[in-house]
Amino acid sequence: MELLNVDNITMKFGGLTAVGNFKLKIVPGELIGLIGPNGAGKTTVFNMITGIYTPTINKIYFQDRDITGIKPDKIAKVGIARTFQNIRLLENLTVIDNVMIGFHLHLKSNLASAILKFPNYVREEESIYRKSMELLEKVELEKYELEKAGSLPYGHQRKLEIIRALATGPKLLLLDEPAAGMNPQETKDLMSFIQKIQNDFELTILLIEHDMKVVMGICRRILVMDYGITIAEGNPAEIQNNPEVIKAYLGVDVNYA
Amino acid sequence: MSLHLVLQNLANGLSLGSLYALIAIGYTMVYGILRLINFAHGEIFMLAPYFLFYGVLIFHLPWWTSIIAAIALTAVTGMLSERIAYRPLRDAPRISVLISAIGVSFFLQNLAIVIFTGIPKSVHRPAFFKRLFQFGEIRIQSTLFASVIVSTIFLTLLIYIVYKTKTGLAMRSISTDIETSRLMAVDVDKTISITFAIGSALAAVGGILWGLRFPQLFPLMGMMPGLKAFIAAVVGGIGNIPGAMLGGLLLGMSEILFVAFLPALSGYRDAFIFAILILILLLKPDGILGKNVQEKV
Amino acid sequence: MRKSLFVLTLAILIIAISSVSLAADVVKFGISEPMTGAMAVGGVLCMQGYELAQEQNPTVLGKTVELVLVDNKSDKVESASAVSRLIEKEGVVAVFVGYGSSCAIPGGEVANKAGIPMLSASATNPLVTQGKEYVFRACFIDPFQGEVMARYTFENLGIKKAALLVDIAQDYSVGLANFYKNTFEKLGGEIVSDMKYNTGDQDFSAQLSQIIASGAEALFFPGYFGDVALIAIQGRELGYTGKYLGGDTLHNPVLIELAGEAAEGLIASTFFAEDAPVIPESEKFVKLFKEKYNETPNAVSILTYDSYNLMLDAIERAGSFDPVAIKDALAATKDFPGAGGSITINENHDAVKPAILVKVVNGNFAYETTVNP
Amino acid sequence: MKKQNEKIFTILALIVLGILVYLAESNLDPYKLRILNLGAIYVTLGVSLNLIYGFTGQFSLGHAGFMAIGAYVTSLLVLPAYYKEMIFILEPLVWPFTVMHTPFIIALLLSGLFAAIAALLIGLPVLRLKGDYLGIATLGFAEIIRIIANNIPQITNGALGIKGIPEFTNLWWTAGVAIVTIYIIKGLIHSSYGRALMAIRENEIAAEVIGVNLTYHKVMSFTISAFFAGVAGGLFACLLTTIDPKAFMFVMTFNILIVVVLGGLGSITGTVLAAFLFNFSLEYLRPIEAGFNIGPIIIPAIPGLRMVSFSALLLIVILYKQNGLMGGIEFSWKGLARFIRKIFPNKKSSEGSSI
Repeated sequence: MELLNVDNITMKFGGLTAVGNFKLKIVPGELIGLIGPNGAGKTTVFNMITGIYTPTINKIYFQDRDITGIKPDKIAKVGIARTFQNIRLLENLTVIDNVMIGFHLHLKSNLASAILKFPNYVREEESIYRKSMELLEKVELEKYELEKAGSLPYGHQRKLEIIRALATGPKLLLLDEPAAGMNPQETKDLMSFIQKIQNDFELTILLIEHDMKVVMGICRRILVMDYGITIAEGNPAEIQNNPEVIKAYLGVDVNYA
Repeated sequence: MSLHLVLQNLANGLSLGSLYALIAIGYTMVYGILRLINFAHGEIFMLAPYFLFYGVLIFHLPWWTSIIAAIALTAVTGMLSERIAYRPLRDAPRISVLISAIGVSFFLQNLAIVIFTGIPKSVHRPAFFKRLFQFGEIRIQSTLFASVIVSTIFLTLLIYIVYKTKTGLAMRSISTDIETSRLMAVDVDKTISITFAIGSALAAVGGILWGLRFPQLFPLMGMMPGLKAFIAAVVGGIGNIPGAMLGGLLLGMSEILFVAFLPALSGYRDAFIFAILILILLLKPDGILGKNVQEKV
Repeated sequence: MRKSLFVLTLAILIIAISSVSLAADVVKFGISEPMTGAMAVGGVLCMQGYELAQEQNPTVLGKTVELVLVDNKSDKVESASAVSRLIEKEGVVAVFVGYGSSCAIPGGEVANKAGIPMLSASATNPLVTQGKEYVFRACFIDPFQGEVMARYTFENLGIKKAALLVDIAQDYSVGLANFYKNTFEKLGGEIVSDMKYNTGDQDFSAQLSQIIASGAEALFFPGYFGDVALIAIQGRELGYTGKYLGGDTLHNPVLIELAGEAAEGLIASTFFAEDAPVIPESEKFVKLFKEKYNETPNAVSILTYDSYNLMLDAIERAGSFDPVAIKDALAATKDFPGAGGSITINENHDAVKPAILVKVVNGNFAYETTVNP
Repeated sequence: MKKQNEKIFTILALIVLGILVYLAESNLDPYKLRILNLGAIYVTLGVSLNLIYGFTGQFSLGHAGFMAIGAYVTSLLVLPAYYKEMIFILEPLVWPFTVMHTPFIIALLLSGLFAAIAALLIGLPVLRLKGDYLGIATLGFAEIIRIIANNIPQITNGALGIKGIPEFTNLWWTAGVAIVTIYIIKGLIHSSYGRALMAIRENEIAAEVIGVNLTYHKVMSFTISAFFAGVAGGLFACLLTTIDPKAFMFVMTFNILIVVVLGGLGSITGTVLAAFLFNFSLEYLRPIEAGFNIGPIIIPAIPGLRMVSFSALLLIVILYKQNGLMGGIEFSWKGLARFIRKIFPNKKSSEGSSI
């Protein structure tokens, strides 16, 4: 059984087709790369999967459940988490708050017990705090616990955003250009980090990335998009040799040698 | 309802609506560029007819000189208010600017009370503006023609300025992104000053015509027209100049027709306007002519 | 520049707060009137009367009367604070809230609770004095006024169809219109159109078109004179040819100035008319008023003038500044010779006085008739 | 500083406050008490508006409307029956309002409840709107509430308003309600739900993607905010003893907004300070327009000057303190301790260990 089944969806903005007939099936445990030039429609795919946009035509299924047109928070609840191309942290909140907020959707205590600090809530909050600190330790951000998230260096912000996504307890994680703006060493660390969390959290990951080193390095399966449609699919070697891909993409602006 | 009553009410609505439209155009310009609800717009509007009144009555200026002086003075007041109360807050949180605008509004209102006293003053209208045009049983004030003509002229003029001149280009660029505009060597401060001058001049023209239509001045006279003009601007699509005009006409018309068709509910007149506003916001949040801007994710 | 502005503001503040004058042998009368806000003109008129009266009779029981004015901004919250301030901070022996029932009612609540006598010159709403031991008024009340105007419309003018245009946000307007309507319908007349507006509205074309279409021969509009002036002008512009009728707030020269020709023929009930046949005190007042202000006296000023003198008289009759004694003296007032007619306080603490009707003729208010209670 | 100690300090502070309230109630004149009461009511109003605007980031301009609902509910519930008969001179009060009567505290709670219900009904559709649009829509609702109050004399007595409301409000009530409000709203903010609210303020899309249900949290915040506005309205009615629709014009909302922004968005401490400052300065500026002498120069009384100076002051503060008096910083015992140590650096070691 596949975890995610994107069934031939199309997204139109006015007369413009941003994504056309996009198909994708992911089985649990996969790490899939989604590449393509700027404006190819990759982020739009993410936005449809996470409920920010509703596809104009056809449906998306998660664990055989139709999740088309469901609000983003409900989608987070069923187990899909994501990061953003332009990092969207809660900049004026502390680093620890940014992680703890990820646990909010699983909160069992009701509003009254949270306001009045009943023991059940206090216990839950403490456990959320512990779990959040553990997550922070994983990316070595625990010493920034009480800093404002917006004041962190860029690379740390990226990691924090991933950690926050993990806090929601996802089965599927969508990463939108996690390596953007990183230097080669950071990128390398990131690659091993992504593989590590995939193992540790038993995640399935869908990854948009411009840095070919990352995609070719860690993804077994890669999808290439251009002008809203999928032009190729296959393993790294197949993609590298696909003439369609080379024409549309690799030849244009990327040198990954 | 008899036909002539319907027609009379349509004329009434047009008359009120065209005045709303004029004020709304100025409102929408300032909002479109600064994203600032300029609560002081109504007070700027109130000052103009006072200036006119004092020009004619105290300084014995001829009407036309006085009108021009009043518009100029009001435009300067508008620019000054921007210079003093909004410019220093360019990088501050938007709410601070809004509070500053409320402060300017309170300040001008009370300054007017101190200077002009709270006692209403009558406007001595030139003969032309007292004239009535009668078509059968329907009576139309001359101000209706004046305001329709004037607002059409200004609408055209503004569209020309915004879309065909360099200043207009600068305005449009600031309205999209103030930071980038700075980088592109747009003189942001100057352009905003000009915008305020134009917006305030429009408020002045609206205020003067208002004073001629409703010949009475009092320091609080700008409050409700200011709020209505803002509603008109929102209904029409804020930042959109033809939209403001349309919104103003629509608002004036619906106010009048509401009372005309439901006289028993005349006490709910303003409530009806707010209900329309909320309904339009819910159905078409960007107003009737507004562009639907989707947030980039 | 900014710094100096800051310092200047601060300096003004400090000076303002520290300049408190103190004098012995002074007794304070507290006045809370609308000096700003929607009813500002009323406050100015009130002050003319108080000040003239104070000039004429500056002492009581050997002490000099000092008038302490606090602006209530035409606002009821401010009015309560203002009266509270007068009583607690200024230590006044009597309170005057002359203009506007909406300010006199909360002011009266505070004065009554504090046990300081309050006298309102021209607040006509029945609720001003109702159930308040310490609150009195020097004028008649709205039910009487409304009845007088309705009778006048039906009986004297012979009008059977009347319209109402009511300021729904003003208690005065709503109340008076209601009393007018009740009497008018009881007499057999018909209210053909009952329209509403809000204080500060400037466009009345829709309501007026409706009223004209309803065939009303008289329009009763008991609002504040600013709004009424606009209604009168717009009504004539839209072709209304019937009568304009209103209450005491309209008896104000500013109304005629604002409405111009449109005010011609308007009839209002009021407390006093310059050319009405009344007692010698009136003549004296008119002469003094004209000397001091170079204006025709108005009904509000004469009532505040009277209320000051009535308070003085009550204190003298009481023989002390004890609030209880003053209150009792006020309650016992009988045939006090006021400039605006003799005043007798009834068991409800309201003045029993005739109503006088005035009509605008050639840009001036002219005496029309007197209606006795 | 340990949590335990903080609790002790807070309890001590409350006791001190209680003593102060007692002293104020027994020594101050009604005029000063009125100002203090208004200040405390503004604390409740300001803190509740801060919840929806400062913490949740939703620009609501509807507070005056919720206050109005609260004020009318309380008035109708505590007004003595003979007064109900006496003041409704236009149209008699309709059943069941004629017979309803509850103690003050129940009336206050019901005031909050009714305001909250109104907020729920209004919030569900309009909280989808953003920014200024939300502001103008909520302002519209508040005005509609006020206009309706004008038009249903059989319940509200129309423009005549309700008079003779028993003067239940005193400092115990106003300060008590203010403290309960602060306690509950602070409790909310410092909880997982509060984090969700702040997440919405910071970035709606991010919040939603992390699983924060926008509608639920926005409406919850709006409703709680309105609840306290309603309670404050009830206190307000029983302080003034007379209310009418005019008291709840949108200027009232602006005043509360000014308090919140002056104090600093998202700072409860700032709101508390600003609430009192606002009411004090309004009162203490009064002498400005009464006329005074500077040496030989006599300044005549100029009505309106007070509000001119007030708005000038407001402008100056907002221009110099763009982030409000507290700039979003919150009072805490820890912060106070740091502050004291900064002022008395020599005592640092001993103070540090004892606090």
